Amino acid sequence: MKIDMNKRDSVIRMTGINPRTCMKCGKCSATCPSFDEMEYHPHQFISLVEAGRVDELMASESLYNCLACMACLERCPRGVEPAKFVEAVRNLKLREHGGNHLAPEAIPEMLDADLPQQAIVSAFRKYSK
Amino acid sequence: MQIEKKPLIVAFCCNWCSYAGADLAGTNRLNYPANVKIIRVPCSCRVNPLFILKAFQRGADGVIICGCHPGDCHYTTGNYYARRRITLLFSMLSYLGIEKNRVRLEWVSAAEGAKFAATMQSFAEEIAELGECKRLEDLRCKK
Amino acid sequence: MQRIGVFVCHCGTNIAGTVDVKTVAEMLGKEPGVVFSTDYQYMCSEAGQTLIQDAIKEHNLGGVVICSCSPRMHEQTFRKACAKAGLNPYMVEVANIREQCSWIHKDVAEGTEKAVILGRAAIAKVHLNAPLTAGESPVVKRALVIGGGIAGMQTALDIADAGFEVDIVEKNATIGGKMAQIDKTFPTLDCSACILTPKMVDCAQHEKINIYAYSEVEDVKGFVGNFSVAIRKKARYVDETKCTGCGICTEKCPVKNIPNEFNMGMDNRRSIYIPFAQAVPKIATIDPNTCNKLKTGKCGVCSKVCGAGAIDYTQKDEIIRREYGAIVVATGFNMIDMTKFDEFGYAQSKDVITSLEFERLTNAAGPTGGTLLRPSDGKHPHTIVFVQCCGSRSTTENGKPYCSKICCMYTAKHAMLTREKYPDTDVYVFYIDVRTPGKNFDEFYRRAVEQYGVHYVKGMVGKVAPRADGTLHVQASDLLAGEQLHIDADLVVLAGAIEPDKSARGLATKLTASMDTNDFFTEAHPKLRPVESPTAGVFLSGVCQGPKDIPETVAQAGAAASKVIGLLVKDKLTCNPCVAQSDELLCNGCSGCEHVCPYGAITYETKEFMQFDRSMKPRRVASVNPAVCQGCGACTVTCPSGAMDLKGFSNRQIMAEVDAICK
Amino acid sequence: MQEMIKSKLAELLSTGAVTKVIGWKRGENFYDVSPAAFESVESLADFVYDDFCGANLSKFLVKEPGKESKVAVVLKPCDTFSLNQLIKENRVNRENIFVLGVPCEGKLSEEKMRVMGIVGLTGCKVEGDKVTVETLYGTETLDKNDVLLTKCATCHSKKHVIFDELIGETGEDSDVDRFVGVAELEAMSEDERYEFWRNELSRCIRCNACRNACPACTCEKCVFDNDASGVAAKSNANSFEENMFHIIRAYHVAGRCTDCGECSRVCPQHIPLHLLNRKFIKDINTFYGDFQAGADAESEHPLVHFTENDPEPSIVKEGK
Amino acid sequence: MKLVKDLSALYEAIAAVQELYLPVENKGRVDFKLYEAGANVDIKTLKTVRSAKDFFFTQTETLMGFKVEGKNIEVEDLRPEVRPFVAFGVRGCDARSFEVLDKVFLVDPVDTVYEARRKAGTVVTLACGRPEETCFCTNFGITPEAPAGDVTTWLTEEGLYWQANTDKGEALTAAIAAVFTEGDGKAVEEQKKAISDIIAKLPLANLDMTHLEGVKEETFWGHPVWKDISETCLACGTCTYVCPTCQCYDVRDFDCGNGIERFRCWDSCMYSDFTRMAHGNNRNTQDQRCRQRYLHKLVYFPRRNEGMFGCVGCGRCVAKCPSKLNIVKVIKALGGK
Repeated sequence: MKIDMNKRDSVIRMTGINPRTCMKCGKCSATCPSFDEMEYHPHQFISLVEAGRVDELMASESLYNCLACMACLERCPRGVEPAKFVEAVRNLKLREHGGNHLAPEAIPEMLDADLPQQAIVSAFRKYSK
Repeated sequence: MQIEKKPLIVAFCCNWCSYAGADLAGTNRLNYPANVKIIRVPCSCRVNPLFILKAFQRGADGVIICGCHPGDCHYTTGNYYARRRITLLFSMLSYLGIEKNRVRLEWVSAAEGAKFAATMQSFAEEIAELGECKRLEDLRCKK
Repeated sequence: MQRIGVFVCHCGTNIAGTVDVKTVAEMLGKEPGVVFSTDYQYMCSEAGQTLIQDAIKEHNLGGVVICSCSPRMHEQTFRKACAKAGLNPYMVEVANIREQCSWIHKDVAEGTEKAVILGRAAIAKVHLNAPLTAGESPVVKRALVIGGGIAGMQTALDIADAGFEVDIVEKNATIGGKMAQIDKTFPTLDCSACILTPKMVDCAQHEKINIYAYSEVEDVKGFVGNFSVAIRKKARYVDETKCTGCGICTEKCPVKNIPNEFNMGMDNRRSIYIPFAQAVPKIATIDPNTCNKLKTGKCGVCSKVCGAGAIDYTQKDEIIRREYGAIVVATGFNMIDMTKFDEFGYAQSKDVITSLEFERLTNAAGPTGGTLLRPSDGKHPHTIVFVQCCGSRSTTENGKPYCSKICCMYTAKHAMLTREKYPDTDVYVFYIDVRTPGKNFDEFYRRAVEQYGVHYVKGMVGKVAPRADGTLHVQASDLLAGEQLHIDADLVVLAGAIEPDKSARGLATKLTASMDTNDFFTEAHPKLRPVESPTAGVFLSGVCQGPKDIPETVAQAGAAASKVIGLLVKDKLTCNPCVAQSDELLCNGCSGCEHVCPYGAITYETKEFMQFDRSMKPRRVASVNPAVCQGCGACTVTCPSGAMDLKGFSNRQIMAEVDAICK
Repeated sequence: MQEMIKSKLAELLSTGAVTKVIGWKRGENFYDVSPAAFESVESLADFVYDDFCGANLSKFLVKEPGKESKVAVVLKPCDTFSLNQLIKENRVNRENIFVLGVPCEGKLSEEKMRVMGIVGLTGCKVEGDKVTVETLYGTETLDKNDVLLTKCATCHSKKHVIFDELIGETGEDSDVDRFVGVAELEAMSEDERYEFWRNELSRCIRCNACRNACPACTCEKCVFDNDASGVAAKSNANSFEENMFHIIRAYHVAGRCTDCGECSRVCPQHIPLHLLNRKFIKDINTFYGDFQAGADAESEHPLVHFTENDPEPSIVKEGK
Repeated sequence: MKLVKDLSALYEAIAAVQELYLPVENKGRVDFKLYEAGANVDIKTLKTVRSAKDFFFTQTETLMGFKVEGKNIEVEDLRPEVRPFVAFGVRGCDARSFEVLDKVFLVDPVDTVYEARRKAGTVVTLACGRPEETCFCTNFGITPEAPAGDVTTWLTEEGLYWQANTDKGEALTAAIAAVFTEGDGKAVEEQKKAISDIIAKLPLANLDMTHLEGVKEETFWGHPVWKDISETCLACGTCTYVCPTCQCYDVRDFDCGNGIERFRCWDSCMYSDFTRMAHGNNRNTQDQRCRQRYLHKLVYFPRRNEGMFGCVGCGRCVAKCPSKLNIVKVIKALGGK
């Protein structure tokens, strides 16, 4: 069981949510359509992040079983938004692959009139460290 | 005894809501900057524009007035009058080119200790950003 | 210049922990006018007060500054102590170096510096203080209780038993409140009606209690001891003095399909109705929104069948104005609207019900005569799912951030009663935490689990979806098993959050009583004055102050009553001496102050003033009635010449504080 | 016109209807017109009503004993608003006042001529839109608009709101946008506004003419004169006191100022003080609904009134 | 005769040796300001709004301080340090006003602040090229075509003619010698003549003052003019504060929080609290105050100062009074009987 508080802090920074606001009611997992496919269930994402056990999550298939349907986010009574945590751990994983997936220099040639600016910004945010 | 000279903030708090809210912030140990100094008044409607100007003359860098939320005034209507008076005064100060962030009015109830602390924190930050109040200063008081 | 004594309190380590009290006492001792300065462990203690009193005598002090906790806490204590030593109590100022200094700062140097500044401000103010003498105002020996639920009734009975007149204002057609709708009470499982209805009758029959049912508070004027309240007695269209409550009209009325509020809309009543059999007062009421006669002028059946001739279609709302010495708020609660939580399917299926609806479904006087049947098809449910914390402990906009407190216990009660009566049902309770602090509470809950075999599952229900076959698909977490459960239920019962009655907000404004962000009334002090509102003369009883169960409510109701009695036994109240006063020589008669005074305390008269040429010139000048003025100061700022000033918070005093803080 | 007024006043004095008339009196030259009291028909010989009768006479009524004797006062349309306001505030006893309304086409300012560099003034003739000025150094012809008193250039009403008798016709509310000057300042940056007002207010010599001429400033004792008020001052020791005096003065008359413009007219330093008062008027109109002080003698002034939905002070920040 | 062709060179030269104050225009109004490069100097406008008395008798003057620390009070001398300065462009009337002020401030006990400023100041006067209808200085023996002063100057087509009258004037002249050329002075004579011609036409140039000679202090006390004037006098201080000879002041304390600053500031006898004392006020009504103001200038002051009037005829009050009340009307009213 590896504890990595840096990763924990990264996830918290990326989500902007304090995992301690979770009161462990399980409503997220109760509502999750992919519950049975997941090794770690939505409420466990929160608990493990809080405990600094992000590596376990990163290694788990659960990351990709989440459909990002946002039901957990919608239902959570405390505004913890588990889906954001899943997404944040996914990003951590992505960034771990080394290098930037999208370099700033690469952006100008991707620009065209039909591409929404917002898409580029969000892609850049997601794919570069 | 000399602590670094910080921007000085005078807070007029109504006795029934905001002063109690400040007390609650204290009870909950919610920190806010020490350069905020509170003056207790019975109601936000007791705050005379003269007091606000006087505070600036004496070297205050920001003045904040806190009262009960509209509708909750202990005296029924005091804060409604205060709202008009203070709105007009703030507008006039801005019209004279005084930075409009130097003054603020906030409604803080007796239950809003956290809001009180957060308000003071953010106001103190705003004033720190503006720095010393030069436009309403009286150098005689700064010696 | 006053001779001032400064007393710095350690408050144990509360102050001394972050403020160097010795330095504060030393620094303040150097201030002009300060002739004595010291510090002490606990200034508010007997020994501390004696210290102050001795110093007043020894040093002939004319003013006292106490650097301690908030003046809201101990200003009165210190004023009284100083008064005993012969000092006018209004020559005392408190510098708040605990709540607004030591408790919020960690750095000792910082805390000490601020404490010194706050002390200086208090010294500057005391220099300008003047001895004040309080006036007196008479007390009207009658109390008003707003709300006729168990809280209001208990308060009224207790006050009335002490010999004071009490009026109860209830907005519904009968008193009784929520408790009248409840079937059994936890943890003893005694019948709610059996213990409530005798109290209702007591209220009705008590010679000191007067019930204004179907009435609301219209406006409130005045102040402690002298409130003047306008009560709107809504038109019932039935003459109260004639109606015998026989109920014939309620059987003959042709408008039959009105959802019955008492049974949570699960059956119907007529347009003319008596809410329930034991209603007090037992008088019929016509619902003006549905009555044919009132809407179209055609019908009049009730009038024809009434043997007493009590029906009066021309009745109008009546405004009654009465004087009271004290007001008790007992406005109670409601369950929040569950339709906003679409995950629970409350709006989609009749078989998803609230706990209060469940109470009616199991009550002998309820729509099913006490047999538990599914509202949709009237069949016996075999699988029942109870969901707790529906909307409680939720920081989302639909929910409430607080714990509703009563749900754990009544859900255990529901589950237990169901299993007892219908052993063939499967009962699931989904909980986040089970909270059972209270006498015999946890035992009760454990009995439900251990003896009655209720399935308690830790986890939340995520989704309730009605199926085509009429069952409800419940999807939930079992956190301990790490599973997602799928249950086919026949009935789902939601333990919705409770919230203060909607009328409370408007009432708080009329009373100028403060509320918290959840619309619960704030108490004067959370620990020490839990049944008083910060507004003098306004008291709190029951759930209007915060969630409570019945025994707590009754206890608080009694406490509120004792506070009211304590007020009403006084013949006179000491007025606040910090009132406005007008300087006739400066007043120019513009009437601005008169317009802004919320109490009508300012009047004008024309007086003749001698001019410098010795001629007399008439001028209107303001004068303040000190018994009516409450000291808000609105007038002082309206007055451009400063003719109007506030004793105790004068312009000069506040400016002196500003000066001291800024120097 | 002047003769009609004079004969009416003579009638009032001779019949004993009034014992005193407050009007204007001719002095040394064409622009030398002083407010004056006339107590006999003979003294009315010096009475004048012409293009230089800018002074608002309503304030002089505050000094009147308010009983027994009756006083006639000659008021231009804008002056009647001031009188109404004074009646509302019980500073003048309506029953002892006879108001003679006189029409006004805008009054002239010799000070404006001087600022234009036209000095040595000896004579003046107004013909239509043109003003011909005789000076020691020649004759100049000017546009009347250029030498109108500031208050007249943005006149808000030519209607008499209170009078016992009119000489000539009363006019209508004007549709001139009197808030242009305020809006120009509002459009500036904070720094520009600060510089603007510093330049203006730094000239203040604290002569108190603005206050003493103002019909709304009728305090028995002004806070700035009252040593017990804590803010008394006799001079502007520095920029703070300049600001303080003018902010508080404008604030104290906010909601009561009828926009008569006397403050700017009497200022020896030509500080545009009306821009302070008008800012309050504009704000009150914007925030709390249109309000004209003195339009009647009954309605409550906006600062002793409120609605539950008044804007919050943060509107100042959200605005410019 | 010394002549300066380039005025800005003159200003620069003076400013290089001493502080230079001169009339500067601001939005159509002219007042004396410290010279700085690029200043909008206006020496054509005849009269500054404020008189030149500010040079020696400023509106507010800090005198001393009391520094309070704990229970100790320390007295501080806060009188300003006075540096040599040049007052340029002063008109004849204002120049005379200094003599009036000297009679008040330089007699025993000498006002040290005033004295220091008087010594430090070099007064450069300027002949009045275009006298105005409000001027009546000639009634007081003032010669606007050749005003007194340490230096007298004339602004002509050719340039500024410069004539030093005193040692101080000579010293200044020597210090800036480089800016001068020689002129024939004809233009000066022409200007003097032109000014005299205009003065002859001035409406107020020849007031009858004989009735004021040798009168007793109480002669005019019961005169009706006081009531007439006070009826519409606003009791503001405009006349006093624009007047070059009004020399009354109040000494006040300002509480700065840490101590007191004692300062003096102009006061006006028009104000209701003027000379108020513990027992009350000497003059309670506005007619008494008006009487004081005018009789002080016209009767009391001359009686004590060899007939020198306390008025120099600058005409500022004539132009500035909001109610158009002024000393000329009083002089005439008293003469008319």
